[in-house]
Amino acid sequence: MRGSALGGRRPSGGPLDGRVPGGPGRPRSGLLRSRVLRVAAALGGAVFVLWAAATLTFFGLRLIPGDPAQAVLGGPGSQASAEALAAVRSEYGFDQPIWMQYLRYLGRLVTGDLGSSYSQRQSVASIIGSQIGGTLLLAVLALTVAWLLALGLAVWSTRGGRLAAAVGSGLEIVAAAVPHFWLATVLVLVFSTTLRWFPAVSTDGPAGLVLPVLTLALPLAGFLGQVMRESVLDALEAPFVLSARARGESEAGVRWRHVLRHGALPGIALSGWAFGWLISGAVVVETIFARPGLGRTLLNAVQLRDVPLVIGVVLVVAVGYVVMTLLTDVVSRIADPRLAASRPSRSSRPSSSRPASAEGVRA
Amino acid sequence: GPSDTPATPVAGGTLTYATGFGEPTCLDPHVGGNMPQALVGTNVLESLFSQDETGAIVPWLAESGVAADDGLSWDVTLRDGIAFTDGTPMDAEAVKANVEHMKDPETASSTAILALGKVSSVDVVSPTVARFVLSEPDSALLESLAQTWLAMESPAGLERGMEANCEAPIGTGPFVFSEWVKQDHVTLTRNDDWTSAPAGATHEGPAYLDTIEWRFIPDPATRFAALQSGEVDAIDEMQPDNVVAATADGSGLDVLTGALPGASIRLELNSGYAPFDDELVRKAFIAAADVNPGIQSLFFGTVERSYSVLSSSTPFGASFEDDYAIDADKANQLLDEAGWMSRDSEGYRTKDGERLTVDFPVSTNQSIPAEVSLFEQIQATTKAVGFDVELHPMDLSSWYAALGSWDFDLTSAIYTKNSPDVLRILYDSENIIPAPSGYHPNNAHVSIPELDDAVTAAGQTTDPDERAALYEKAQELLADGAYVLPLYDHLQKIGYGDRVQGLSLLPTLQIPYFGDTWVSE
Amino acid sequence: MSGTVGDSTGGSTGDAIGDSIGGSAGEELLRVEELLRVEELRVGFGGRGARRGPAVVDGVSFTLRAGRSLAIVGESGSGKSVTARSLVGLAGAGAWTSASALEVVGASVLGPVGADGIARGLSAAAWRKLRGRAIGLVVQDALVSLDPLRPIGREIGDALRLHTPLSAAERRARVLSLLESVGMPDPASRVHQRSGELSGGLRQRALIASALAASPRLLIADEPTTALDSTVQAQILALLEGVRDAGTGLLFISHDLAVVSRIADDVLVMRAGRVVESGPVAQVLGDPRHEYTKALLRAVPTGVPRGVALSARPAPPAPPDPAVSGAPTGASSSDPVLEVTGVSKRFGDRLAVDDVSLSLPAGTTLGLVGESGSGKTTLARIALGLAAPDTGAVRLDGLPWAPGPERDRRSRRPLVGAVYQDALSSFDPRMTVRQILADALRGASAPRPVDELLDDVGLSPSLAGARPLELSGGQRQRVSIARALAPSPRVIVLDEPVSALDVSIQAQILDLLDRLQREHGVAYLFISHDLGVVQHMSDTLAVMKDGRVLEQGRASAVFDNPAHPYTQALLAAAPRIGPR
Amino acid sequence: MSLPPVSTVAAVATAARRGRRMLGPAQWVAVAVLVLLLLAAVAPAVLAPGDPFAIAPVDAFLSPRWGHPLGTDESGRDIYTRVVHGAGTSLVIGVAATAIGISLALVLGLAAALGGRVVDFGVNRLLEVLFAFPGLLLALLVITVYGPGIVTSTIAVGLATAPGYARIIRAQARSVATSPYVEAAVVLGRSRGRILVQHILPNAVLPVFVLVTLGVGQAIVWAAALSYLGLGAEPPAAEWGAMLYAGKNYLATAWWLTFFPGLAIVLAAAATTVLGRALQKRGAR
Ligand SMILES: Nc1ncnc2c1ncn2[C@@H]1O[C@H](COP(=O)(O)OP(=O)(O)OP(=O)(O)O)[C@@H](O)[C@H]1O
Ligand SMILES: Nc1ncnc2c1ncn2[C@@H]1O[C@H](COP(=O)(O)OP(=O)(O)OP(=O)(O)O)[C@@H](O)[C@H]1O
Ligand SMILES: [Mg+2]
Ligand SMILES: [Mg+2]
Ligand code: NI
Repeated sequence: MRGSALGGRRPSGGPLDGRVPGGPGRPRSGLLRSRVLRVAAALGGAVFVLWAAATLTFFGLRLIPGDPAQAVLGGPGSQASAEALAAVRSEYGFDQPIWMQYLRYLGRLVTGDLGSSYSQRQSVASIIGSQIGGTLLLAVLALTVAWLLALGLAVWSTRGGRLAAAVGSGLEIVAAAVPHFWLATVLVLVFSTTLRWFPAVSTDGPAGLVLPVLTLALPLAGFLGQVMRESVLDALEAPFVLSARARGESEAGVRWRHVLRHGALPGIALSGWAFGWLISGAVVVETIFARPGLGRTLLNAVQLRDVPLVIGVVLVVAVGYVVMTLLTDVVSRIADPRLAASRPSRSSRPSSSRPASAEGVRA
Repeated sequence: GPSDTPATPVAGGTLTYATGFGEPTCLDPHVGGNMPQALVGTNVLESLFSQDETGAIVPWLAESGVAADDGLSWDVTLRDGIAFTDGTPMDAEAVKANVEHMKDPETASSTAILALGKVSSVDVVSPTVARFVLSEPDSALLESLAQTWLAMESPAGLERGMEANCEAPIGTGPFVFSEWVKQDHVTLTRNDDWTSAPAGATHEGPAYLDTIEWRFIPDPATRFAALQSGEVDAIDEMQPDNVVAATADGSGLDVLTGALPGASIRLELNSGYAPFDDELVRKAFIAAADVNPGIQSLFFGTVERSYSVLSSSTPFGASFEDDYAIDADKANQLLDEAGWMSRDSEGYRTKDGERLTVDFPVSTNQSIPAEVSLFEQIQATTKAVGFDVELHPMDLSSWYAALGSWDFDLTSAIYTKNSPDVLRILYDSENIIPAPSGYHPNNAHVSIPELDDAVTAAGQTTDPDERAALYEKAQELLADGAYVLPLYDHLQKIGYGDRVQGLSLLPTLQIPYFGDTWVSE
Repeated sequence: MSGTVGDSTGGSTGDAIGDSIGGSAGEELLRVEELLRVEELRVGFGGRGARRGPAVVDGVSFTLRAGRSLAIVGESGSGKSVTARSLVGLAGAGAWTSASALEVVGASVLGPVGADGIARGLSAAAWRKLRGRAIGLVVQDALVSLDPLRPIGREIGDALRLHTPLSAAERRARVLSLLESVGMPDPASRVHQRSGELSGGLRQRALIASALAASPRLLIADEPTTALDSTVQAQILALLEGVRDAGTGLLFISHDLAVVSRIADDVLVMRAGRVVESGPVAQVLGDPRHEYTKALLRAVPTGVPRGVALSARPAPPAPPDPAVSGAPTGASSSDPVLEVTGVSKRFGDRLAVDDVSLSLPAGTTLGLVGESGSGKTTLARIALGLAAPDTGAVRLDGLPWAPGPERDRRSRRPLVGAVYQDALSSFDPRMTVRQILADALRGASAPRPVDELLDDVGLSPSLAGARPLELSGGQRQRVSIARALAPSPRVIVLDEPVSALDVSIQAQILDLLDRLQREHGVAYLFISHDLGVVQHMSDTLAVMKDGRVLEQGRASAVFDNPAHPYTQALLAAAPRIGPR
Repeated sequence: MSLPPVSTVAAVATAARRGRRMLGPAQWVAVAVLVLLLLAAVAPAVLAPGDPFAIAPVDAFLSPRWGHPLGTDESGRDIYTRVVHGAGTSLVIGVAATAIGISLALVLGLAAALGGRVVDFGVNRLLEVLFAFPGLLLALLVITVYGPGIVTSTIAVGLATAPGYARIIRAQARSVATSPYVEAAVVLGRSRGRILVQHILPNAVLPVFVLVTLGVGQAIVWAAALSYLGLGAEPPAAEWGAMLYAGKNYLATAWWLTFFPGLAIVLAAAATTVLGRALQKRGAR
């Protein structure tokens, strides 16, 4: 009994029954209004996230023992005089109650002023400005490479054949289990120290980027690959693939024209998450490969108790995450009209093909 | 290694140097004052004096320094005709401006301000004579002035304000700061008008190198890999196994070694608090902490065990090998004697139900990995007699915080200073009292009036014999009281590839000196 | 050669293609040409050589000529789809195929035959030449058979790209004309839409257009109307008839005898992989020989009067003419047990239920029909007190029921039961049948043993330990009914209770419901989109469209004399078994 | 840092529905690895009778050989013994961190799913914020505030992974809460509390145990990352990440110091993942 028991002869509801909000028949003005509302809600949410991230960091860093004035005066172990400390305290307002400091900080933040770094005697904005490029380059390249690797492996290893499938999913699981710091050292040992193909110290030149990008991309590809493989397998079993084959489409055509897109969908949906993951990874990778970047800045700033710099980096990362999430949302909706169609409301209806949304869990 | 056949120096080329000391937050060593600043600054900013291999003071920007009979003032005569790279003359006015800059609380100097603690002002006697007026005699003044942290900077440059001066301080040296890409590199370019080579330089006149690219590679393995692959020409802070690899035949690399002046690498036992407030316990610990086999294996024979608190490159060091003999039976006996008689289920000694715990905060920033491994071995060997040494690796801020609040029993701290006066800084009871920031150099909590007197007197006299006697006395007191466990010299190890020629260490602080360096193709 | 196929789709065909397939036969010849010849087709899955898996299609033979339509009917799993897919070499992964003859448009597609007697099939490339070009296949799940990520224009154009030398611009033009020919409104804007943006009927049209794009001589349509509303179904059938009449051979697969009787010339009845009966449609459906065919026909509820068992035996011959009107059963005009008055419910800017009033007398069945999205389920949920109406009220047994807090309803919950289309998902997956029923019995006024309940719905007590997942669809629905029955309710709301079931299982369930009503005097609110089922089950009937009840009254009255034009159209569209 | 996101889990569930064989060779290997790990954790002395802390400076840096199958480290300690004895620490960290993360996530996720619109809104915003916060930073902050060590790094990893789990649990609980069988229970007249206890909690929470299995591997990896930054286990603990941290300096000369602990991490993480997925397949229909 295939089909009849579970799916039903007459599947109803879900994306299948042709009732598409925003489709023909829906008034345009309502559509526009809902779109405006959605954008407004997204922006409001983003602002909230930024505020909360800044607030959390601000108070979180206050929990750390140690005198912020000291961080200003040459950092740990400084032998700054009492006068110097007092001067700094009043200059930076450390002598005021914490909530006053918080409000002051927030006030400046609203005007776009991130303050100036305690340890680097430079405006936080300019430090971030000089560091962000490298990290973004790294993150974007790693994401792209991870994507291509994952998709390539998913598509290749689902060609049929148990061996390919086993190798494919095995590689993915192992890749996802590899700690990137270990991977980095192994890659350096093999490709830099032994083979001397790529430099151990990363530069923005193509050769210098290979190892750090691989370090970040391989584990990520493992995660993405696991999801993409399922999506590819789903697509391969989907009736539309049968339909395409019945049309005379070749195996390559099926993969290229149909399966690939479906495999890519969860990759798109996960890019926001992947971005956060990459930033965490950048902390380690930038240290090992001696690359300038936000990750290393963050690690140093935390260790030096450089509060403005930490908050600055956190904010930038949060903005990046928010932008990335909005972007993936938009791209996902463009790539997959089913997402736009599926109502976020409750649905007790069974549906035989659910879009790869990041929300739907059936365990 | 590099060929020993003397080659003719060639001008031009770039040398890439990768440091593991970290990136300065400000290139002006007056501000704060730490090793990273001194390293990158020495080839740009020059000092009034320098030192030779024996530690003797030799002139540099100054021709001479003469103390008044009462020791309360020093007349420093400057070399004529030297100018900063911005054209400002390097004269007595400049010296005065520099000292005032270092002593200004706004500058937030920590190293220079300590060194100038006894200097109350500088008088301009003539354009070439600056008079340092002191509040009390200071035999270490010229040594202090030889340090890069007290280097001379263009007064015009200082006036630009801290932010600008931090970016590119202006000196008289063979190179100038031309670019600083944060977290990546600092570029030094040649000063074609340079005339002030230090004593011991092999040539006069401009340096050979066009540029030095000064990079920051914190990870030691990466740093060495970069040296091996030729991405960089020279690195510092080499790991012991890398030193072995680099000195091996056919490696294409060589290593330049020098002992950093000041205190040796040592463990300080916090005698201010239990359990090390009991001399018996301190002695037991030192009798049990077997470090020699570890130093051998962890450092592959690249360092030697030291029995002196002072570095071998610092004059007046005294060795008391017998005080550090390993004897587990003696250690056990001492502990019994001290009342730590029972042992708990894990074999640690207890007294009144309390375990014999020794808190050991370790700065992952100051202690290299091999050192941390050595500490682990100390932990293991002292465990045999019942010590529970707890290692706490910490970042620099937390470590200073732990030290500042005396929240430790054992620690290892670096102190680099080109003078035996380091003994006063580290062990004078006055330095138990923390600075406003909480920093106190006397981590062992040593409070011995005799020792205080000895180091103070030694700091005031200029008679070498008298100084030697006083410093030996101080060191003997430290050894007898088991306040410190000296381990080995703090070595500066510069690895470099064979295209680098004429590299040397400036003896003052054992900092690589590039005035004579060239690269062959 | 003239565009035989092209005519059917109203566009201009690429003649070159037709030539290369059919040779240079004349039109007359072509009409009778044998497009398909299948002899002793056997297909199975898994295994190799001697240890190959059992055949799921076992000795099927038939031929199909141009301009004719052959229907394959049979219950779920009888091998209809596998047969169809084997004809294009797409039986499925791990499938083996053997046949004594398998010819498509005059050429054998068996390929080399191995030592084990199993045909290796054509090479992949050779198959690709046939697929889409000689045979168009409309695969079974029409609603998900177009790539949801690609515009339908591309999907349709693919067949042209693969099989014609047309340029991109020519392909675009051809796609438009194809869409127009399958009756797609406003093709120019539709080509850019993706399948998710189309209704089920439009998707099916697009899918048919893509199968017809390269002008194949043979079209296989696998259950092309199953998921569609009856009005839409009628349109699609008309479209397929047009295609056939234009000279294309049509292999039509369905489980619905009524649909088959309308479109097929010949019919093949399959059961468990074998053909049990075949012949001209009038003969097979009008005068079935095989017991299985008879049972199938008997199970069709359309026109079978209220109270007449569908699965009972011995069977009366299937009524050739469904003019018999349903006779009302007993327990007719008592007080309404469920009363819905002026109920409306809005979701966003869509009025799902619009001022509906219904009344369900005790012990009777109120049938609710309407096409997809007309608000049936929403109304059912309101009646069950699961959704609060925006306006209006529901009374149960004369007392207020909804709206109101759930707390107030709880004590009277045993009075109402519910049965859903998807029985499986209505069971907690962790519970066994016994646990489910025991739990349902807990609140009952007159508790009974679980076994008795099982017996009541015709299930063996041995199934009590099973989990719902391990049951068949019909068994699950019985458990669901047993659960609804457990607290001895006065009303059971049944939302499409048989839509997911095969016709013979459906017959058993309908008979069961009928019996239970007689024995327990329970009233049914019976929801279905299937007119035949509703007609068979209902005493009174309500017809819904766009949230409104257009017409309600005694079932027989509504069926005999539909007042509202929509009801008339609905009745007209419903296929019936009988001569075309 | 965070665990694989919701859709990985969702996708794995899809794989489950596909109904492949549950225990293939890969799964058996995973089971074998985990059994060994568990044995190593419970009774390390059975597998490695030596003392993981016994130093022998003369035997430092021995390459793998008879007597020291995985070589010795910089203090002459036997790496095999340390890897075996480290299994317990690493597993405890992994399990404890995951347990912390999931307990927190259960509270948040269930509150969001079942606690009405306002709570749901609040929790969702909170989760968004935590997601926008790099997980490693969260861990760094926790560690700088409370000092490095196994306990703090375990808590840090737990905290950093909680938002991810919370999302999954919320989605799971919501889908259960709105499922037809819960509706069927309402129709049967069951009270909210009873439905919660009888249907929602078991069905929403049971699959979470599979998540634990999937999460343990990642928690081990992230805890090791913290150790690698010098923020995790304190010496001389035989924790794998800390062993990597100590050994990384000798990479060029003594690869075995880093290779084997790293391999142990990869094996443990991969094995738990494989097993978690197998369990998930079984749990799903
Ligand atoms: N790819 C496959 N692998 C294994 N078995 C299959 C496969 N496809 C179909 N079957 C089996 O073959 C038998 C016939 O299936 P088929 O799909 O032809 O039935 P059907 O008559 O089309 O049923 P329905 O009316 O439900 O579509 C079923 O028992 C089914 O389980
Ligand atoms: N929870 C909901 N949120 C928003 N809209 C809904 C919801 N439930 C139903 N609708 C809309 O209300 C309308 C009526 O839906 P309903 O499910 O009652 O129809 P139906 O007649 O049962 O259809 P079908 O035959 O497909 O089951 C549809 O347009 C549907 O999209
Ligand atoms: Mg079928
Ligand atoms: Mg419905
Ligand atoms: Ni994370």
